[in-house]
Amino acid sequence: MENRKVIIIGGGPAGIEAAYNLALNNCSVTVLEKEAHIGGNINNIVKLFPSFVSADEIHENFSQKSQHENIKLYTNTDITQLFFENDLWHAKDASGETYTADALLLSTGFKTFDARFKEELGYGIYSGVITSVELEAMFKEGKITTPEGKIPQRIAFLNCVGSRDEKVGNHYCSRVCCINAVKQSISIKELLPDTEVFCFYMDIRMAGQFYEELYRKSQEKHNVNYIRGRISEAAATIDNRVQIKCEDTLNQLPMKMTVDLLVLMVGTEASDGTTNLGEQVGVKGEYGFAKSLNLHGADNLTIKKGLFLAGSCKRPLTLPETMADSRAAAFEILNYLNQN
Amino acid sequence: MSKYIDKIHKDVRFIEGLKACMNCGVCTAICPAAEFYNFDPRQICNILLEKDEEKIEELLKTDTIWYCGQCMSCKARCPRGNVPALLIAVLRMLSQETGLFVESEKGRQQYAIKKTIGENIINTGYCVHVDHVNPKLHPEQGPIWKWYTENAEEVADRLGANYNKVGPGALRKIPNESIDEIKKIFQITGGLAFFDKIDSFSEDKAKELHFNSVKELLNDEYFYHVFIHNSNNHNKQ
Amino acid sequence: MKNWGFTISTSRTIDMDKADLKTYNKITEKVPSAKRCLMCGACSATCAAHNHTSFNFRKCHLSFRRGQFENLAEELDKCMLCGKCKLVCPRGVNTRAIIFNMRIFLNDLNYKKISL
Amino acid sequence: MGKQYWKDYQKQIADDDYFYERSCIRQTFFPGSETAFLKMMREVLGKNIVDDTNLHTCTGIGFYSGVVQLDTTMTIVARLFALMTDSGLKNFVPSCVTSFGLINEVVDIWKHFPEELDKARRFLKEATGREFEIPENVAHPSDIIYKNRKALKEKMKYQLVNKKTGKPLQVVEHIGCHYSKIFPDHVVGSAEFPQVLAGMIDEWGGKVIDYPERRHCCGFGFRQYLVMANRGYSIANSKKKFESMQAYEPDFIVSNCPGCSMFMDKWQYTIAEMEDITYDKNKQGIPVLTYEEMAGMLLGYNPWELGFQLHQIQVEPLLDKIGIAYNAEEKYIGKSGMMLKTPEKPLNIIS
Repeated sequence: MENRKVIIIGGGPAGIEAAYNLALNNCSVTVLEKEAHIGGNINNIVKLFPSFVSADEIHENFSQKSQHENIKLYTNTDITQLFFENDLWHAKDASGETYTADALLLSTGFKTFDARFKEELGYGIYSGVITSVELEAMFKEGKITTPEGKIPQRIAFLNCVGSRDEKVGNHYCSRVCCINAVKQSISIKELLPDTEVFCFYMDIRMAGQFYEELYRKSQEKHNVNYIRGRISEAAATIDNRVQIKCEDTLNQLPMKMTVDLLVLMVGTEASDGTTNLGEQVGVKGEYGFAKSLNLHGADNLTIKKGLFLAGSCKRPLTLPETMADSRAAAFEILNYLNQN
Repeated sequence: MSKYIDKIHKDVRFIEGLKACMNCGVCTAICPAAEFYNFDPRQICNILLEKDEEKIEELLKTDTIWYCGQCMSCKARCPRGNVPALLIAVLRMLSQETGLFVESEKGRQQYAIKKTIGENIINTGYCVHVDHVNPKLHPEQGPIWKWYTENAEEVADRLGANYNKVGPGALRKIPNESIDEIKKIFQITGGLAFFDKIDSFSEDKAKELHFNSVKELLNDEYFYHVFIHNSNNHNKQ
Repeated sequence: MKNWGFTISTSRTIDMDKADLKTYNKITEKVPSAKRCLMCGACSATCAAHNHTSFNFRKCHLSFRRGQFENLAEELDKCMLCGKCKLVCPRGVNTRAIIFNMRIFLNDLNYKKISL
Repeated sequence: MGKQYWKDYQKQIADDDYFYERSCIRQTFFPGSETAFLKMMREVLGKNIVDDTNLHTCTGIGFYSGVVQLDTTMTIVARLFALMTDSGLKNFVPSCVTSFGLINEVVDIWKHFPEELDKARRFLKEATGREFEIPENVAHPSDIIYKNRKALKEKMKYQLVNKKTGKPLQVVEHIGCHYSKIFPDHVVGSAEFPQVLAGMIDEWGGKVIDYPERRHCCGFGFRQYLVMANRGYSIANSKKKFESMQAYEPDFIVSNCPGCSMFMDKWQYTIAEMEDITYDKNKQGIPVLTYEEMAGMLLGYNPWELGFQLHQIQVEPLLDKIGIAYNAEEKYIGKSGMMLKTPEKPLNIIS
């Protein structure tokens, strides 16, 4: 295993999938995870779209992979500094500990948009306005309630919060929110069949296998209402419900309604780790995501020798895309190690 | 040859006000005009993006561009940084320059605004002054307003004003030299010629509609017509 | 009565708290495929009546969904029931049946109004 | 209220030496407010503020109703700046919210399109021979009061507290679209939650009501109010706000913009007379104050010198609530001391 040492920053799906594939190929892999547990954003999810497979199952699978004998996992390890010296990559954590390897994979992933920046939507101000992440936490508890602890009669989802929005500096589409809203609205209807669910959108982007089918099912089987219009403003009513306004664009008329919960489908942004480390090593691209050498052909490589990228640190990706990308990254790393 | 598009595209307010629109409707959602008029600022953006001369001409002739209240609520919200209200301002100017404003009920009202606000500015240096808000034309101002206009100097000066007198203070008479400079500015920048355009197109329209249009406001039938007439046909699609 | 020269304008906003959203269920009970309509407008694009009149099936369907029944019967009268819309619908919605059922409901509504 | 990101950002407001630009609407409908502001600035805060004889309109109302062209308006604004420059001042203080919006808009256009600035300079020179500097700082009077809210509080005789119950008064604040919506970075607070009035209310003992239509326009709409046939739009928008705030039982409304203050006062009267609807329990209407009137009232200025007698919705019930003494008999006295004939009473609203 001489000269086959790899450091992976980030123990989410991208990091673990790459680590496992490198380990299978006789590399000595060090995974550095800043949190106490591996799994990254998977930890915040109950069921996965479009299959409704339990996220726990996926997590368990990652857990097993991470236990491969060629993988050394360090949790609670926050890497603050990266540098390339004597043909080796060095990663230094907050306590000063340094890890060294022949190649380095950045799989630092994404974070969700901080909805407080969209003040007109009242997140952090009105308790009836929540994010899709908080709704997922309610699914974990198995109980969907209003801030007063009541069963919500009416729930609205709003897509593109923090995505496709010049005002917050994110022009791009986060790609996963549309299908996530479909998934979450079905989950609500399964728990609370009498609750009315409205989903506000500009475009429904069902660009994945079985996505369109799921969208159709949400309409036919679960009576989810889709309204084409972006919510412009949310405000609390005197009984602490949420008044929302939009244009019913297909009807060309303004629309308002009061709901018990407004769920903001928060978009994905580069995680702080992605932005900070990307900047340090000169691969920070647009919106703080890490920039690969060439989208068409060298998407796991960077301008830096021995530095590789995998997963949603590059751009918003779904879980299957992330995992496929990680396997591709592992392959690129093996090529690199073999050549050097 | 482009009749309207080149002119529109040269206006700084157009350059600032329209990038590309994704039809999300956040502008219409909170537009005070969209709620009470058959008005959809989102579609104004679409028509301008289409660059269709005929559609633009149609727009310049209709009530649509006169519904906006210029509150700029749309500016604060657009996720693409567009400002439908600025586009409306550009279209309104073009509609008046080309005389198409007299083709619509709401457009014809520009004559009344020019006769009141427009002339107030060049003659007195105020857009609005106590003496301009005639209770007959403003019944909604109520009995206290009427009382105030009847006792304007006594009431206003008790509040520290300098009602129609020289020297600083609220409601003072603006010095002639300042009025002359204002007029000169209007003349040089084309403001007076613009007023003349509004007048002359309106006078032609008044003739066509058989109204007498005279210089004295209170005897001007056409003024009253455009000021009061409402077909009540403005909130249906 | 004082002459103010104007009256207070009435709102055009669809108020979903007050709108009749239940009646649409009567359509979906009869025509379950209505639920999967995408509002893509293929029906209106191909519609002969739409090309010559203000008739817009997609919009009529949406108005009904939102409980806006005013003037809807007159609009629906413009449909010639040729069924071309049904042929082009990418989701196989039985558009023709939706029109039939909307008409039946609206006739009932008119009948009730007259008999009151 | 939750965490607010605007707190990291604070608007620059000049400290002293202001050039005051009077507002057509404010001096017409609330002349006492402008007087009170200058008095507070000079007598309470000891600031230098110039009230120039040669001031004139910014053309804002004509501009936004489409009868004045951009070139003309920019040159008129340039003349106002020339007056400021001649006074040796750099801090411009427009009393009107529409002026505030317009001035910022013109300066912004000049920043993005320098050829427009050159044109304005050329036009002004040609028309008047004058030259000008762009102000270093543009602040609305409410910004300055906000900045000095603590210093003013020290001199205040009253607080926004119900004397009988000891509880804070419930206050509706209305910001004025052209203050916050055109350039959110020129706002104290954010476009969505401007703090300029809320900060005064909080500091002076009151409680701000956050009602659903708080951010909605009053409905002035320039040409929509100016032409009689269009006033249904204006009143309908104000009505929408009243209906939304009613359940919160506001003690009074305070507005940043003189137009909004006037409309919200007058429309309550009109709605009462048209439909016999009032939005308070006592059929008296909800008093509407300008922020200068609110500050002046708490400083103990004579209500009849602030101009409360010009309000269609009577302010006395509010004065009584706070416990402010006033002489009812002096309400309708003129400058000369003469007792004026009292105004007529409306039918459906107690006055």
